[in-house]
Amino acid sequence: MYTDKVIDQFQNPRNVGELDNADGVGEVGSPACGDIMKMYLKIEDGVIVDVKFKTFGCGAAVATSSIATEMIKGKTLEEAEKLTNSMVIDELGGLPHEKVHCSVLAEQAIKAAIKDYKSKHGIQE
Amino acid sequence: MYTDKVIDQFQNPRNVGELDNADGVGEVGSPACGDIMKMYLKIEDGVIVDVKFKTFGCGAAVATSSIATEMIKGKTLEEAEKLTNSMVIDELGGLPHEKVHCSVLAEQAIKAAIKDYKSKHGIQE
Amino acid sequence: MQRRYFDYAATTPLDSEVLNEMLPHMKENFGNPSSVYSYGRDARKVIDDSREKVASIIGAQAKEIYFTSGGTESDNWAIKGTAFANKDKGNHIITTTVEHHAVLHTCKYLEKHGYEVTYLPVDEYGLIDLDDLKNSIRENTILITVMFANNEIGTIQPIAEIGKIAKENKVLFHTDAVQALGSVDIDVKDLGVDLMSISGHKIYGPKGIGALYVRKGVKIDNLIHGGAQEKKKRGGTENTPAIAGFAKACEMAQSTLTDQIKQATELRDYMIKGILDSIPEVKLNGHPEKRLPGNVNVSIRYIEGESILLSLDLIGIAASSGSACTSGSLDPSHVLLAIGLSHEIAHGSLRFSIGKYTTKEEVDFVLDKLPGIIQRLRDMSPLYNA
Amino acid sequence: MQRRYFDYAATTPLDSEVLNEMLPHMKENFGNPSSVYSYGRDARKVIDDSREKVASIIGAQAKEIYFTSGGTESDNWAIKGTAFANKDKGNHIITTTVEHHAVLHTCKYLEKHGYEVTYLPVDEYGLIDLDDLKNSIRENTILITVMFANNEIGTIQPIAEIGKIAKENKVLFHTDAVQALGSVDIDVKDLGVDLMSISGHKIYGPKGIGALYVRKGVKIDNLIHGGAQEKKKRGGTENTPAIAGFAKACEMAQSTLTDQIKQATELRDYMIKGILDSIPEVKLNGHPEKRLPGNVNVSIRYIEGESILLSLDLIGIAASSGSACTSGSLDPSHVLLAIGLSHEIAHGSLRFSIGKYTTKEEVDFVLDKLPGIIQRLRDMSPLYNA
Ligand SMILES: Cc1ncc(COP(=O)(O)O)c(C=O)c1O
Ligand SMILES: Cc1ncc(COP(=O)(O)O)c(C=O)c1O
Ligand code: FES
Ligand code: FES
Repeated sequence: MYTDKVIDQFQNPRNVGELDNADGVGEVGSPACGDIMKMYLKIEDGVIVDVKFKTFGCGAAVATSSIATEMIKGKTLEEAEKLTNSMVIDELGGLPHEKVHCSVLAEQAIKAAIKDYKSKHGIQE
Repeated sequence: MYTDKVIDQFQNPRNVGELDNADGVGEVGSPACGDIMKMYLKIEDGVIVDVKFKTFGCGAAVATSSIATEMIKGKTLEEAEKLTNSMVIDELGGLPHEKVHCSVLAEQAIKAAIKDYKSKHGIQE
Repeated sequence: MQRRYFDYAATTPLDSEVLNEMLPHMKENFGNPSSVYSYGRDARKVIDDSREKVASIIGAQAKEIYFTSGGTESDNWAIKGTAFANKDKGNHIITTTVEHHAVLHTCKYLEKHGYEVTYLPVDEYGLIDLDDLKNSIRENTILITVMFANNEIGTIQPIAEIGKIAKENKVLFHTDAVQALGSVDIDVKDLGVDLMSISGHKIYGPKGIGALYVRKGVKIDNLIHGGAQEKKKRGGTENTPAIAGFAKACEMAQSTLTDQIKQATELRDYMIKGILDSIPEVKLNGHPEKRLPGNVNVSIRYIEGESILLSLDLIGIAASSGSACTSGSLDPSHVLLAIGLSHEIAHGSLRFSIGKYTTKEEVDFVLDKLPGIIQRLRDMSPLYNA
Repeated sequence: MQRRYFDYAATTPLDSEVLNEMLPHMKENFGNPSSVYSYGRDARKVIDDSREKVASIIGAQAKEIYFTSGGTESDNWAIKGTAFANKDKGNHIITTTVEHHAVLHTCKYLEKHGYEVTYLPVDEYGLIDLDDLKNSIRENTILITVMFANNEIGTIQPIAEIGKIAKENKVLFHTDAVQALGSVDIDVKDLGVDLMSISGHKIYGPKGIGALYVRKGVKIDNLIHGGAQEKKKRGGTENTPAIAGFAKACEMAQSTLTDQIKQATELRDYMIKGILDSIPEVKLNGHPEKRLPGNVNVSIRYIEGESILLSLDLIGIAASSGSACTSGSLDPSHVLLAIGLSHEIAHGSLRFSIGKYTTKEEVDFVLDKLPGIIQRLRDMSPLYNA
């Protein structure tokens, strides 16, 4: 059901944890729905220099969070904002149909964290 | 489903045929119902000295006709009239539940033949 | 005693390749396909692959195939499921007088629940009249259910034509193809069929498994509610071994279909000719050409079917009969009565069905023995010479 | 990788003795039991004997046992069959909120067809309240359907007491005993049960076979119409191999029942204690004593079930979860919600079910690995330490 890449990201997730001095934090989902993702971004000169995540959710939720952090690390905010869930799915080599919604969460969590950063820094969208 | 005795009576029926000069003939059943039995009796001094049958019907119908003829041959009319289908079934070592009605036919055919004899000879019942 | 089997239309022996396909799923690979762990995922894959295979041999898409416990369940589901789901559109169903009891008794049941059913008559060969069908369609007709091929007399109905009429009149069309599968080339799309019942044990597959083809878009209620199996349309833990076996059987049937048809047809025609030539006062039932390749059905005057079957059984030949005496009930086969046979003649009918293991030697054995058996029984019959 | 199976409540591996019982009927002895010839008669005898065996282990008479395609069909049949057949008496059904979907979805369906259903709530252990039940019975109540033992949390309902209440009120009583069979001593007469569903694949028997016990005299409509099989109450060519296998599995379950209960209960309590002792913030679901001998169900705070299952699967352990994430739907198990768990906690629940092949070593393996897995996932969770 899961690809080897999903399993690898689930078993050895990159960038798990929190950033104490995060510039932007995004949280999406709810425990009632069975999934919550929290993204922490450290941003310097419009570039994501560090990122961490925490996830309550299924294997796919963990794997998409993990790979999404890899995909945006070192990218500019503009680049990171363009990340879509289908890019994440492609990168993972596919997800079962009923797990596609978990990848949407990763996209949303990143967007929420960037928004948080922008609003804190008074940047207009 | 059938006992060995039923099979033997079916395979080697006793007294099959017709009696040209029968003293009593009984026919019961109808082809529409799937079974007809015809009994021919030769009667001397109130005793059944010869009996023949013809049957259109299932294996049980053939076997019950056959054994019934054996059971009444040499018997007085009074004895023959007492023959019941359960006696026939016992003699055959049993019949499947749904074949019990076939044995009733043998009993009825004999009774019909005796009745025919009596009416021809003006004997009151 | 050597046994010679001539009742492939009733059920078939399991092919040993099919059994080999099933065994691993009975033993190691037994997991529940609804589970996430590897045991379950293996089973899920087997079921997905099997669905593909079954779909492909009838020209359907995998997602249009729902596994059931057999032909009877499929028939019940197709009819009750569409009847209940389309109640708002109407309550009239059209079927025929020669359907299998799985269809007929379901229709009778629906009649008790406010549905109206038209039972189309058939001609002496067992064929319905297409004009009759057209004339029976009303405003409130929701379903036409006509069997593909008859299980007793083998007659094959004009399915493509019925499909066209159904489509023109926007009525759903179900066909019971339990007997046709593996004996006729079937393409549901070409035939214009909306729902189709098939079964495993008639094609050398396992018992207790079948499928219902439901064309995408057809509205149907569940018959068996439960878990999320079969896209929530049929509950119950999936019978993975049987599903795998059914798919294998379908695959095998399809890959040898042309040869099978040829071989069975030759043996069938040889057997029919042999019986008609050697026994007087015998009549073939069903259509001479539009019939299943393996079906031989004859009526033998003056004698009764069960006693013939019993005589055959005693020398190792297994056949079947339309006589009610085989089941102990009163009325002989409704199919034989529907084609116009009298009760008496219907009682004396025999079906030999030929399958892939049938040999010419076996047929010759029957042809050799049957006349003597018939004569012996006729000599006992009060109707013969009478 | 060695696989350790802890999902016996989902399905069980086929016992090899059961398979041996089935094989002859798949190969040589494949005949249709409705036929008169010897192939068929052999099959008929197997079915008759099997019916005796299944009946005897639940205290029923052979003629009260009807074979079906499994537990789901039995549940559907029991409920729809009695509901339709007793429509003149009323249209009210009583069930519980913790039933299997085979029962719940059937009840929901009947609600759409003019029936009224009361869903009795349960307490924190999953037990219904008998006074509640009594108070729910009305003039027009025709059926009470309460499961024997719950498939998720293992809780065993007071069946004999329910049977008494049903009888006093002249209401039919059906119980889904799919999980109870082989794990609890069952006597339908003592328990006052009118209808009972059982299934083969939960007791090391084949998939695709089950039975419905219908007490003599109970009025029930057919669910699957067709031929004269099963005394005309359930059509379809009999699945002789599966019937023979089911009977063998019943027999084996019965003959080792006391030992099995003892062995499973010991392992279960050892496992529950092991988990509760080694992992903080874990809670046992279901009743501490009135529970199936093989059922372990725990809720683990802060993390989600599917990710635990996946972690377990990667080291070869097969278990199950009440999390909706395992199926991709939104709501977690209705049973866990019914016993009062929050969505969040319900999502973090795990079921280990123990069977006759489970060893202490396997349990120790789980107890050894589980704490590390939980900790790793908790460390990733935004809810933990939060
Ligand atoms: C309590 C209960 N009822 C019914 C069923 C359905 O049984 P089956 O899978 O045989 O259809 C199950 C198992 O899935 C069950 O655990
Ligand atoms: C035409 C037809 N329909 C339906 C059935 C029922 O199929 P099953 O035995 O798989 O329930 C049969 C065979 O018995 C059949 O020949
Ligand atoms: S988090 Fe629930 S399905 Fe992925
Ligand atoms: S003659 Fe018809 S059942 Fe015996």
